[in-house]
Amino acid sequence: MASNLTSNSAPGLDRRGNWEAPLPAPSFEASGRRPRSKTARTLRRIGWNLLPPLTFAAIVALWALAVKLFSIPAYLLPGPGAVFSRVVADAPMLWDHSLVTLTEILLGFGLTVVTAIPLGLLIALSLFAKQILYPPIMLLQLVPKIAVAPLFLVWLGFGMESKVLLTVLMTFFPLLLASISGFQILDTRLLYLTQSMGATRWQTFRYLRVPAALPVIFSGIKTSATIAATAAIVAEFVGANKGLGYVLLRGTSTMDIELTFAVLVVLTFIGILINYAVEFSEWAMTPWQRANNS
Amino acid sequence: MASNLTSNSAPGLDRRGNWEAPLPAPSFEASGRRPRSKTARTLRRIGWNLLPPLTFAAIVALWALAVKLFSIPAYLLPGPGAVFSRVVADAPMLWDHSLVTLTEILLGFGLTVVTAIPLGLLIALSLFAKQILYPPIMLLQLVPKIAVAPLFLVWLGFGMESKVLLTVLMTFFPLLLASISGFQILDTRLLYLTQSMGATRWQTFRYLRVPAALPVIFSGIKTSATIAATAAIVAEFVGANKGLGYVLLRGTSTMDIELTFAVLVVLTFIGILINYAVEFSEWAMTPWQRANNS
Amino acid sequence: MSAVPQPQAPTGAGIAIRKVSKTFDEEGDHPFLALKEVTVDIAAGEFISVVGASGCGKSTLMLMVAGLLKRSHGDILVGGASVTRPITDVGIAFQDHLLLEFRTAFDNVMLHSDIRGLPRKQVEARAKELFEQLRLTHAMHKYPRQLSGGMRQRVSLIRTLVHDPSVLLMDEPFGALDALTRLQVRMDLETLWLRRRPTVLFITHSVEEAVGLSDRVLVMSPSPGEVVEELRVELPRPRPIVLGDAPEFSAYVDRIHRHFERMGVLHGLDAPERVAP
Amino acid sequence: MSAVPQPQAPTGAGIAIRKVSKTFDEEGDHPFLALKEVTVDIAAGEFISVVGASGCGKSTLMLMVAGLLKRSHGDILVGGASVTRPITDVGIAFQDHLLLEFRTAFDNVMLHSDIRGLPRKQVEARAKELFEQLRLTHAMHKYPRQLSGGMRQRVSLIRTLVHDPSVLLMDEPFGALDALTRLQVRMDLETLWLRRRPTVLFITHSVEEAVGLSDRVLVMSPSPGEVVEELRVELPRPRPIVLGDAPEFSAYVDRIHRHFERMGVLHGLDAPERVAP
Amino acid sequence: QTKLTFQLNWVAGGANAGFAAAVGEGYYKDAGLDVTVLQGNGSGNTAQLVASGRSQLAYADAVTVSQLIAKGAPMKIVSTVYQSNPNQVSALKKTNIRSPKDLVGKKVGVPSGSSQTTMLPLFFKANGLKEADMTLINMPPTSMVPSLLQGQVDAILGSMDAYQIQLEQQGAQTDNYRFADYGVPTVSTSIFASEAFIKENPDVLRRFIAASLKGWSFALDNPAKTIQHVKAVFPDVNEKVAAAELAAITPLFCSGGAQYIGKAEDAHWTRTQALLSEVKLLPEGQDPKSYYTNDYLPPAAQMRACKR
Ligand SMILES: Nc1ncnc2c1ncn2[C@@H]1O[C@H](COP(=O)(O)OP(=O)(O)OP(=O)(O)O)[C@@H](O)[C@H]1O
Ligand SMILES: Nc1ncnc2c1ncn2[C@@H]1O[C@H](COP(=O)(O)OP(=O)(O)OP(=O)(O)O)[C@@H](O)[C@H]1O
Ligand SMILES: [Mg+2]
Ligand SMILES: [Mg+2]
Repeated sequence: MASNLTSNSAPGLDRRGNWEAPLPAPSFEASGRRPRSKTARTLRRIGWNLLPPLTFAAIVALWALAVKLFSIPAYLLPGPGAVFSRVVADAPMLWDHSLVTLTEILLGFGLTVVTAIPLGLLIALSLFAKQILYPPIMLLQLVPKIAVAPLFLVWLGFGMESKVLLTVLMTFFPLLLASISGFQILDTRLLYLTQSMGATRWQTFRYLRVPAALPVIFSGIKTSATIAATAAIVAEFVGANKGLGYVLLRGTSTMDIELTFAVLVVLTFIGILINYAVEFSEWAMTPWQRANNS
Repeated sequence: MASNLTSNSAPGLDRRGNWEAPLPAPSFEASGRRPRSKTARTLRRIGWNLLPPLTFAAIVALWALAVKLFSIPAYLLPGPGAVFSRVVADAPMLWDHSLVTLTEILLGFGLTVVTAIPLGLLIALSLFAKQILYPPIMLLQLVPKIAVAPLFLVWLGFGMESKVLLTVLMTFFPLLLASISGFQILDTRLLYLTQSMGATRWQTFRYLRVPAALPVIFSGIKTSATIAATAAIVAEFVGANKGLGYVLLRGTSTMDIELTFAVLVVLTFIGILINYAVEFSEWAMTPWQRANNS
Repeated sequence: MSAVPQPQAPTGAGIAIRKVSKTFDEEGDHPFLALKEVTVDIAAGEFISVVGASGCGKSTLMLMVAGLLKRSHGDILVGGASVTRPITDVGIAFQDHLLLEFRTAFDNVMLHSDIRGLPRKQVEARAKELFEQLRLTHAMHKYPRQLSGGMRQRVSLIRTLVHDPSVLLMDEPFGALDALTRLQVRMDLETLWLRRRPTVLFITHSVEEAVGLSDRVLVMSPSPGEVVEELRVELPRPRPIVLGDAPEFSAYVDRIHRHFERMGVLHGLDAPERVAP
Repeated sequence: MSAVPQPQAPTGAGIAIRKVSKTFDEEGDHPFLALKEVTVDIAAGEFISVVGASGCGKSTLMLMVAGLLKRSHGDILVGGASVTRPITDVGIAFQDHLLLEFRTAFDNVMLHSDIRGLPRKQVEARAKELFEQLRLTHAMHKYPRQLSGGMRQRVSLIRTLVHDPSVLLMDEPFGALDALTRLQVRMDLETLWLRRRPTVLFITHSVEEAVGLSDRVLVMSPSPGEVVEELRVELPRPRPIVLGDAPEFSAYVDRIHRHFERMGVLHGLDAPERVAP
Repeated sequence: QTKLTFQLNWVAGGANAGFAAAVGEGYYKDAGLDVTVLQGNGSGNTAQLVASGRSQLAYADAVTVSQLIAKGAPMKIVSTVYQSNPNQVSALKKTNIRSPKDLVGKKVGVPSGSSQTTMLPLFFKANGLKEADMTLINMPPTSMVPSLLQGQVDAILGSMDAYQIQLEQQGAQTDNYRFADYGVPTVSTSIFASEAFIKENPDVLRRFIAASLKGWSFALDNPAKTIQHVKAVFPDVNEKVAAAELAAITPLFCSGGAQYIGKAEDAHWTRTQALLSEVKLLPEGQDPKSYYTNDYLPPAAQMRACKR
């Protein structure tokens, strides 16, 4: 959905700036290479950016069609119309609970970002740190969070803290691993540069390691961001009286399947928003990836 | 735990092969640089590789101590002794269920590997594919799998297929994103090489794109692999008569907390095994990362 | 390699470059004209050199001939056929060496065998011969980052030559080599060219090298690159390794240098001590 | 830059290299001796060049002087203090340019200001001056991959010089430049050196360049590198840009060339045509 | 022999032991049925399985099944085993809660999101309490028992067949206030089938119900033997827990004014509809008759009557 931010080139043209060997390239001949007019380019760009919303619309249409065609009963899968009108009907309630969930997501995910990236650096840099820190972190990742969440809540209480912490636990590892590998792809000779300028560790981190690792780190951030929404929901499943997870649970436990789907729609919407935000940050923070190549 | 495979250098020495500016480097002076004897080196290496198991032992010891010291009641957290003897006592039963879960994990994770990596390539290469494919995949990732798993099972049945599919759904996205970013970090000029040799798409993929992307892809594989275990468990939560998830559920629903923890121990063990296998594959498949730098 | 062979019938394909221009970022906000209406005809089996100021578009031209970069205008024909995709019966020495960091020096060369499906044994034998000739046998199984700059360039050279291509495109292939190795490799290249007569497009910063090696030297203007002179070098083959002070040779070199000087004025020349005695 | 300045009192620090050896992969299974007991004393403000075959260890030596690579044996002192960490009052031109691909050419140069905390305005002014001097003003805001090989090298040069360091370590800084630019930059470097008298360690493959620029030329043997000759060049300063055929100059060059020839025999010389007329 | 699969509401144990008894005692075989009993994962799941046509015959909470029926799922409850829900409020003896009134000012743990929690207001109303009188704390079902034991809450909304047993296993002394006894008896766990199955196999269904009820009857009389049957059919079962569960649910079979084991009276259904539509668990105005049919029960003579 959000990917249109990263794609200012024309459709059909891939970002390699050159072409794979066995591809016929009809527009290659000089004759076909007249630069297009500005309006034509603008139109193309608009059409291009409409693709993801159109895909989305197509999915919704397919859903509606399937429900109609196979006459799927509403208690198994309500049609999009019913679900959307439920969203509208319950909008104020959903809004309130969304705010709670969103807060948990943002806090938890924020905490993950500020802890996983530095820790990734530490583990990428020091084999010693890796030997010591990696095993317990992996253990933490391996234990199914949903299985231990209840115990967890008994120990730590039922407030927002526990939800945030669960979110952190579930989103931490993907970002950590991406950070480690992001920091490791650095051409270590580039460190010569900062070292001979007398850079502090922080400066090396800020001016060299982070920008060099950004493309990979962002893949981890995207993974974690999408997991974050699920994580907050799961945390709310195990004990809450607020938040979308709570509403979802209420929906399933009272067989109110429209409500369940309404929550899923809201959640998806939140997820798309977050993804949009992440893609925009990536776009804004990696200007060098935008510079055209061909 | 498994990380010792990748670390044949000495402890304390980081892999950069040079040092950060503000670090005092006492062993730097020529006087201190006499090469060590072969036995000394071997001893160091062994000690080094023992670090992760020692960390693990330390965690277990801490657990035992905490239970003793704060006299935590067994219904909250049984001591490691009780849990391990339960594992031993129920070993045949746990073994049978483990096999089921392991099969689900391997099938699901295997399917993820063979689908996510090529799809990652496709999306990395073609902006058009990205605009079309990325939104629906992201939607799939955003929907909390645990929330829809019941519906999912109702539609697809209770067989192994549904568990495998759920595992794929939960592990797919992290690997996909890692693959995309792995394929994108390729210095596109390297394509000149394969193109001018008349490489087919498959050859370019095999000889250039995959090895260049491997370090990043492996971070995705590790993330997915650890998620796979959780995913299979969750799938079994929702509907199964076999597998560790089923045993876990039985444990929690009858407050048999020792059984719960026994399952968690077995799960952790499986996770460590999988992680070991992945780290070994990485070690074996990226020999160039082993070549010493300094 | 023992006796220097006598010139053979050409095996290469002719290259025709017709009014070729290149604009980078053509559809973007900052289009940049790098090359302007370049026209050159290279006969089959000819050895042609290109010299010109840094950034004038030499590498760009070479990549377009190779079919690796799209041209904005004009046409390029190799062996009579318009280039619409990367040409493959070619050996290319890229300016940045482009070694695969995940393959050893030897395996970088063997990429040809992997991709072109050439018989492994044969390529291996030829590769080993070249490694020896370039004094790299001891470094055959090192990874690129364990090699020195010059060693990397030599590995790249071996990869360019190992499959005996009929067209050679070389972008400053000797730039990182020391004086002696440079002479050696230059001689080896001439020998090879005389034996097999591939068509060679050779980019260099050394005017001496250009004149010493080629049938024709193209001089390009600074950016946007245009061909401002084509100089036919009528020296007999095989040529001595150090042409040094041979008067005909110096005449060619001087002529090209004058072109350079005309195109860019050296600043700081106001101090009288700066002028050669 | 107008009149060529007269030699100044040195501002640089002396460099003492004492029996320095380097073994790569020292504790591994394939230790490789790259440098063997190199001893050199470089006076403060001296301009010293290093020439030697490709792979003989020149870059390795430079990195050890910079404190960027650990030495295996021996000691290195810069300004009297043993090097135990990277030295910082230094400008280094790395052989591979080492531009940060995520910064524009200009921002690559401005890294000094970001890291050293130098006043931004001042660095900016000096940077712009250098960009102009090296004819790169139009490319200031391009990213490295949009630059040609020679342009990248010039950006790296600007980064080396922009903060007026008292020690300059330069690893083939002109390797990718065309003949004219090369002369120009060489002249600019001499002018700068005469003005500020930094200590310079200059690695090059061009014997002419080494002799033309330096007070002393070190000749290294092929791998493992040892210093086989130290040649003091007693030509007056400032030196003419093209020393060309000046007899004293040629004598120095020939002497070094003879060293090279003694160390590595050119093969393929059996053909009589190969010998210069 | 007619092949049949029967989908349980939950993992096997004391709460559904009667069916294992019917298998073990050969009642199904005698009725010409070859029954495979499948474990389940919650009433919601089981109800949806039948609604979607994946299962034909199953065992689940009547309220859950009715909710789907009210939404149009083609199925019917054919025999009710638990005449009342097993919900209760449990408190440790030492906290001195002697009647529901004593809950005022206390902290009560409730399982988050579950339908039990939704029914709590009915319990309050029936006992003259208001939600505001106490602090309700939502928590995950698995945290409820430890929280009570740890004293983090003073009482929990529990159930006779799960939490109470777990509490007893930890040696806790509890006071329990059952919904069944304190004004909120609602129809509970029942056998139900899809309408297609009912229409096509009325005779099979009759035989199945009769044999199953015989199994339950046997379970009431021979709990120890029954648990052995359970263990034989489902080897994973913990016998001690299962025995405790079976003992715990015994009072439910004849509560709610039932006259026969396996049959909920029409009045009971009407009361249930009235109560649950108040808290929107069932839609208002729905005819309770649409949820169930008693047409496939054995003749009264063959049913085990409740002792009054
Ligand atoms: N990918 C690109 N995007 C934008 N501009 C580019 C790109 N590649 C090259 N250029 C520009 O095109 C011009 C010519 O570049 P080219 O590499 O052909 O020069 P060159 O003659 O090979 O120079 P050198 O001798 O320094 O290697 C330069 O000004 C450069 O900045
Ligand atoms: N990181 C490394 N690991 C192992 N060997 C290395 C490493 N770096 C350099 N070497 C080896 O050390 C030797 C000297 O390398 P160095 O780069 O110093 O040569 P050089 O004199 O700069 O050559 P050139 O003129 O080609 O740049 C070479 O044989 C090279 O293979
Ligand atoms: Mg170039
Ligand atoms: Mg070097």
